[in-house]
Amino acid sequence: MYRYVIKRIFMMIPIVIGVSFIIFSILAFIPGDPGSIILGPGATQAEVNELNHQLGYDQPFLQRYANYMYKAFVSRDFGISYATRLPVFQQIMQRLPVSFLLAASAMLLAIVVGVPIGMLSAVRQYTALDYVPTAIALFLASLPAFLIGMVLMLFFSLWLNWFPSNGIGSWEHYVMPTISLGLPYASFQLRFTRSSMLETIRQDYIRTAKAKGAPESSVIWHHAMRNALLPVVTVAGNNFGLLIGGAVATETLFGMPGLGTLIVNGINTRDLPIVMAGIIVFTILFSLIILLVDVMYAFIDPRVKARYTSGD
Amino acid sequence: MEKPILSVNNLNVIYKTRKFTVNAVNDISFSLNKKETIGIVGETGAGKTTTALSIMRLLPERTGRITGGGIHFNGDNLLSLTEAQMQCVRGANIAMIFQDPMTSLNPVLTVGEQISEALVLHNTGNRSPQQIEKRVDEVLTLVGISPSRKKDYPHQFSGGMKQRIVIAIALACEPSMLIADEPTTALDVTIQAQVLQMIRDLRNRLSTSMIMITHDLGIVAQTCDTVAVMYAGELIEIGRIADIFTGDLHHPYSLGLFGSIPKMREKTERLTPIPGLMPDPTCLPAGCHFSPRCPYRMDVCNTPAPTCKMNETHQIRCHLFAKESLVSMHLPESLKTSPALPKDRTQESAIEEKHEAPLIQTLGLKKYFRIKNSYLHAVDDINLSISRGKTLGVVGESGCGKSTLGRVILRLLKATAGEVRFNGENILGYGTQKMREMRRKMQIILQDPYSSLNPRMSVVETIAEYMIVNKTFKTRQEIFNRAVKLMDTVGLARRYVNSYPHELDGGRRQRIGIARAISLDPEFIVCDEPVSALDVSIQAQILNLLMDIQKEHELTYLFITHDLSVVKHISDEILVMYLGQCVEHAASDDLFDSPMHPYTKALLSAVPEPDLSASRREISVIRGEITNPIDPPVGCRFAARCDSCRDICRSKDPQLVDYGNKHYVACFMLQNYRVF
Amino acid sequence: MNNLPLLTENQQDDLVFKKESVLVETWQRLKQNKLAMFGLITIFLMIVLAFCAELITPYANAITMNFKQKLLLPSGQHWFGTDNFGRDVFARCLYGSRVSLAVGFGTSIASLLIGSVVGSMAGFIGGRVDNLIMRFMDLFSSMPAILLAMAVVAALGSGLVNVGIAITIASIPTFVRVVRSSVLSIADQEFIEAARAGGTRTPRIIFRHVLPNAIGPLIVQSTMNVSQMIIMAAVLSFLGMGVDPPQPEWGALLSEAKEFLRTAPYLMFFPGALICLSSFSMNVLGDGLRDALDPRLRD
Amino acid sequence: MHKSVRTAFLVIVAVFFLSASMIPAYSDQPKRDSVNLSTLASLTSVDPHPGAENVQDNIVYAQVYEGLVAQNQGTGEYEMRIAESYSISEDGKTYTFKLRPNAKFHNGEPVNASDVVFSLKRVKGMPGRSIYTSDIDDVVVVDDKTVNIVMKGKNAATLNSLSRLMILSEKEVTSQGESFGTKVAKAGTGPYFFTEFEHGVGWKMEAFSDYYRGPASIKYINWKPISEASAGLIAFESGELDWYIAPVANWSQLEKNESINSELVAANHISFISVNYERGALNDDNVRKAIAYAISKEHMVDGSLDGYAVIAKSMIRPGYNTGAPTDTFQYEYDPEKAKEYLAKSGYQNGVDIGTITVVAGGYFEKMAQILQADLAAVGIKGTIRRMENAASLAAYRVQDYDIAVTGNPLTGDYNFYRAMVDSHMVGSFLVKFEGDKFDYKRFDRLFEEGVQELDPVKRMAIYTELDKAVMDTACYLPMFHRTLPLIWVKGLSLTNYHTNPQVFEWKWE
Repeated sequence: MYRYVIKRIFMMIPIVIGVSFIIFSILAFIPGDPGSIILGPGATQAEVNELNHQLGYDQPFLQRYANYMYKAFVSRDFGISYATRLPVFQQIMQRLPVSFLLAASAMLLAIVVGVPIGMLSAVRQYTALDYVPTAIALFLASLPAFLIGMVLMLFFSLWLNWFPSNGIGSWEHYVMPTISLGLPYASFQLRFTRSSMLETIRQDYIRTAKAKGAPESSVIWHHAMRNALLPVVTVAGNNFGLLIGGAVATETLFGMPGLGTLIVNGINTRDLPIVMAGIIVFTILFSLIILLVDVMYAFIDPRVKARYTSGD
Repeated sequence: MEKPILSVNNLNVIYKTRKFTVNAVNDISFSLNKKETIGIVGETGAGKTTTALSIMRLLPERTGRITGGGIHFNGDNLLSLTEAQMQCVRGANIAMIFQDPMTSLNPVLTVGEQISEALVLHNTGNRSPQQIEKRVDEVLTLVGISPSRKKDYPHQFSGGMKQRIVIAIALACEPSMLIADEPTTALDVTIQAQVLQMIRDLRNRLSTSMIMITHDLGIVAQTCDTVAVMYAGELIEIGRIADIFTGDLHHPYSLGLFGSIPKMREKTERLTPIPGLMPDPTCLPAGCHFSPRCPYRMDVCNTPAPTCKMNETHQIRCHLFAKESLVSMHLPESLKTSPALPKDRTQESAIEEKHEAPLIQTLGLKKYFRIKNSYLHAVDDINLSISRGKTLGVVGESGCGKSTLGRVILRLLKATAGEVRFNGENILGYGTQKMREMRRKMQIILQDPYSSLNPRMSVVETIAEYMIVNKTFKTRQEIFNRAVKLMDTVGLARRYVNSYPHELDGGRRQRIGIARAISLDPEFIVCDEPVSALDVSIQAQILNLLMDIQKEHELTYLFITHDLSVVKHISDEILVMYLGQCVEHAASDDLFDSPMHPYTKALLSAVPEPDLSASRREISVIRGEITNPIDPPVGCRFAARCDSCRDICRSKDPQLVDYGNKHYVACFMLQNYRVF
Repeated sequence: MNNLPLLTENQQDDLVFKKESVLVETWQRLKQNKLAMFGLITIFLMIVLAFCAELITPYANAITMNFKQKLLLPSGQHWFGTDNFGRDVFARCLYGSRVSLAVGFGTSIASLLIGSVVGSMAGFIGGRVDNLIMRFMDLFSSMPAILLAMAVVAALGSGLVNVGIAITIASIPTFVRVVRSSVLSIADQEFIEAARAGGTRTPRIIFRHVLPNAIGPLIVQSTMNVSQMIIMAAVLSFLGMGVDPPQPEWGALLSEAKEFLRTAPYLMFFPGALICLSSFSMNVLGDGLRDALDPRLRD
Repeated sequence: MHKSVRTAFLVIVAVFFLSASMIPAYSDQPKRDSVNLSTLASLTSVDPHPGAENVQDNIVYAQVYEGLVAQNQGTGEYEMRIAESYSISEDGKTYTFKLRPNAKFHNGEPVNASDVVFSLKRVKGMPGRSIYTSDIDDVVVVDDKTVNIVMKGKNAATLNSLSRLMILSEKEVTSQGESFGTKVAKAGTGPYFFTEFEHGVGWKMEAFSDYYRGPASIKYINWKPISEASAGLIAFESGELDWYIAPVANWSQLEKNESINSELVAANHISFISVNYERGALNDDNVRKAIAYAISKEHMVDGSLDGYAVIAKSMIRPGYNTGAPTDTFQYEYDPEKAKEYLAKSGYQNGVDIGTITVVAGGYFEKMAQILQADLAAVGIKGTIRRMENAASLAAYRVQDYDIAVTGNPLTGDYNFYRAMVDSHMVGSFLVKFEGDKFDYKRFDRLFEEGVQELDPVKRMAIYTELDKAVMDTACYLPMFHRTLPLIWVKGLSLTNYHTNPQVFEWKWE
């Protein structure tokens, strides 16, 4: 098991290198050089060139990439933000908790709402308890999160004045972003749980359990649920990773200083160190979450555990 | 008379979906006495499992519905019990074993948990947790599994062991009745023998009544007291085992079933299959459902058949045996035979010694699969040769490498070492172009008629595909015309030309596969379990077809199968494989008459035969299960399971030795008995 | 008893080799799913309206400014009201549907095509090629699609085509995965082996035997993808990285309406409803298609 | 099995709360001694001269930092800040500033002449501020409280320049070294000092008790960035903010709202169109004039800011800016005349002038759309090209545009218009006057004359001539000066309504 985890951590290295290279290449296409961005319109071209030289921006692409990676991973220096002059790493670490908390609460909402209702829908297939939640879920899945956010803002901030509309001061600040981000994912979790559960209750071992004389509740909660949750856990883990970086629009709308907005601002202001480091940190985090999910999976499913320990 | 433990009276079950309604079980009645076993036999779709599920009241909730009749268990009508009451009956009084042990255990719970669950649910004796634990140990011991493994998860057990656990769960609460739904169908023949023997022993020791659902008449003969034959939802014949296997009056369908099975102990040139197919359950023929396939069809057969009592225990549901028919017409003589009694063996045909060079020959053929850092020896040094027009049968349990062998010979898999000679030329050395031409001469018929046809291609397209690829004809019309002729050859009605595979049943699909295989006029065909997925009546049709085509086109077959009776029927010579190696190779009759290798012997004795005399024989059940030949150690690979294994078997590889009459065996133990 | 009874089944009909797809059957099943049919009809109507937009109202209405008619409420003259430039919102929504649907369908088709080729290569050739392709896809899927798309738009510049390219890149990995897994499951089936045994060359196996069978999950994936792409394009527009003005696009309309959330909320309502309706339609259609294609429901 | 599910659940909940505790909690101050304000973008640095000048940051710095003098945002007059008085030498080159004896930095140190020298020399090295520092020749300490600023020549804009250059504590800045700007520092002299600064999240200020004008009435200021104007308005309405510059789209509603204070305020800002005369058809004077006549400034004001802006007659807002000409307006909206010019240029059948480059989002994008529509009406075709702000800066620097729609905040003196016109100036130009096409040397000369002319009336005459000449090129087309709806809560009393808040002057009633 440990060997498996260590192996997986080593496997993250090529991923991080690859992702950083892709992003570095894409960013290299972005028009605008750091010098003229930092110095603004008032600076001379000579000053701009000088700064670009200082930043190593006049070097060939591959050399710049190699320098960046060397600094980032050997001396753990992700550089200084062009826009704020703050160390990039520090800024990211400041913002990570916000995104993490938003993603975690949205995920929690998605799980708390989606999974039980999905289970219920599957168990009561072809009844109103199935049709109504499924239809609502399909509807919610068709809404962009920011649209939900706009409507929530209108109702709960403007008209009812229940929740603050902006910033991250207190737990109340998280209520609306959580809902607007969580609802589409809840609907996704619901649909996924439902189909996973439907798949599970068709399995032979469910029939075996029934033939044992187990009552329906025991069949569902004891036998079916844990098996049905296996894929649900994986998908939730995947989504959790994506939510952290994917909540860009929600973070923007609610003015939350998260990793998403940081990277988006970085893209907008050509703050390349921020974008690079942001996406690298995100990738590592994402891989770690996936690993965590996989390890968790092993504790739920003995077959998977056996596969890990055998070193596959 | 003793009160039966279970009586099913006029049971009717329908499956209702939005589109159609299926009469899955139609007015069946039978009863089961204490300590008795009733076998329910029939082909796919006969309603056997539905009957069992009705007794358990476990029919699919939304679709399945019991529309009439009664099921009395120990005097209680099960159909009038509430769901909660029924839950007390299930597991405690009636237990059920399902077909596929691979999927009937919950993968995330330990086997101990799964066994104790039943005990906790039906804890009538107020057992303490310790007592329950003790009982789990007991039950596991009972089914031959060490109690120390109760903390293990299902995936840590092999198929046979899993089925033992399923049986342990069923028997944990000592139910008075056990329903076994095809309990051994998914298992290899040697494991099947082990499990069957165990079921028999436990039934006798625990005095359990049992319903044995199976399609295998051999299993019925070995385990049952009473037999019920079902066809299209109806019970068409029921009787004591002696009535069915040795009596002289039979329903035409039962007779057909017996006729379809290749016999182990006799040489039959042709099987006598039941013509036609099972009717579509959504539109059953009026009257007797079997009448469209019945050779004795009468006008009266389009009215429902009456149940006729032949004697105290034997009932047949057929117009032929109705009083008026019996009076008015002469009962066909063929219906009065007793099908299962061995006939005198027809005179053995001496093996013709042709001195022709073999068409197919392999020399030291090896195929290893790399699995991480070790090698799986799927095919390990196989030498065989097949003469033109002959059939070599390859038998062995699953995982013995027989399918791999077929594919390596056809170069569908790359051989690791050795030669495959076709007409004396080593085709393994051929280049791409030459091999493509070679491909026309060698074909394969695959096992699964469902996955062996491209579901997006119509029948005619499928058959024409090889000809299009190989450009045998100039125009597409010519190719299609030839495809239609091939359909005639394999007995496939022309109206199916534009059908898609999923619209056809397994038998017809297999005919498509055969038509495709012979479309390029090959000389050699590898038949990879071509009939194992088919019901017996269809199996017989396909076997006959294969033999007819062989004769007509002078084809050479490599016939791969795990079914010994089939291989006996079709092969001239037989090669027995075990873990990638050949353990015995002899002429078909020779091998069956005097098997020499301990494995062959065990294999032969493990087959349950639809024959009462044979079934009463002492069966030597082989120990253990087949494993993976991953980096196998030196020595006989069968040693671990062999009763007469000695030290030499573990230290040296046995070589194939001719014991006369080209009967090759690889076993050290025989060398003492060498005749010359 | 006759030996080969089926030989007698032959009827000497005139044989016509017709080409009929099993998709017909799928269609039959789909027809019974009311929700899916609702989706199909809705999306069909939307496409028809988008195509025939000129017949309903000229494009000029969507871009001509009229400052005397700013921010009018919906009325008989302006069904969806007018925006802050006095442009007819109905016309903008109508012509916007061209862009939004084109982005949704275009990117899905593009990712379908690229995903099919790459995915079937990975699945069918296997080994190193497979490993290489899949690791490469892993890279793309370990960054959030929206950030990737934004970076690409930032690099290429805004505009319809670039937005299309960006979200196509972001959605290709999913397609590759879907195609690969269904190709793997098909490549495992015996008819592929049968084709090989008949001497069929690899390209023909892929195009004649593998892909037609992989099409089911692909259709479902593409349908669902259309809805995701419409939403993604809307999000990009919302973040100011969408198509260039004055070209109307639903997300851009929403983004413009955001400012008038309180003074003219109907500006948000119509494009919002259209995004929702089109995406919902594609979702239910996809769901229905999945059910209709599900082999377990067959026979 | 239930156990593991429960454990998983607990883990999720625990993670949730743990991460919640990682967020610094913002407890609300008692309402009456604090105000909550917001900016559209996060404060980039605590250092008032971090790099390029940034309007949003200046709003914040105005509370914390001061120069020797300050310009009254409402009247345009100069007021003494750190300096208590000043005198000009005979030749008009040397300015002698007397520092207030009671002026102190937030860290308690008195303001000395050496701090002034340090601050001004520090800024002089910064490329982004050269426009203010380029005319300063030297800064000399006379005594502890006296400092001489030597200009390169006579300079009418000296005070304005100095009002833009903040005086920092030498000790504080040098002790923080490289990291100055990234964390709270007590380097200013203004009425408030930073107590917290978290980039992207918010920053806080507290009134400086030793402030030489007396401590501010409102003790605390809490700031946070809200990038969406509509979100900011919602935040204001739900009581999270006390003062806000609302989006103009909502003015009609806000105006009627009795429960808040509201005022429409003119901003010192110009929105304009610049035409790259070196590109294709735009090189033709008649085409540029056609464009100038084709644009309706009414449409611009109406369509992009809902009518809430003042039509610009010059690139510099008159009245407020020292020396700005009052009226040099040349091009009246006249599509017919535009068509005539177009016909004169030979493009009577229309012309494609390429792209209209604009920064994505905001009212500039709307202006571009209106421009496109107005041009289309006379047969000139332009395609809108949206860019991110940073990319547009880079594009403008290398003159990579055909027509650009943009805007500039203005400083308080006409002299700084040089940055856009004077060919001697450094940095990027939207329109770079060079070559033989225009007599740009005349522009340069007039700027030189203007800044050296200390008599306001003569100065105005020079600038009027200059402005006419520049307008004549039809390369810069001024559109409007924005007016902004200022809203603030009841009970908060403002003495000055301009767009840069001076919280020092505010108080709760």
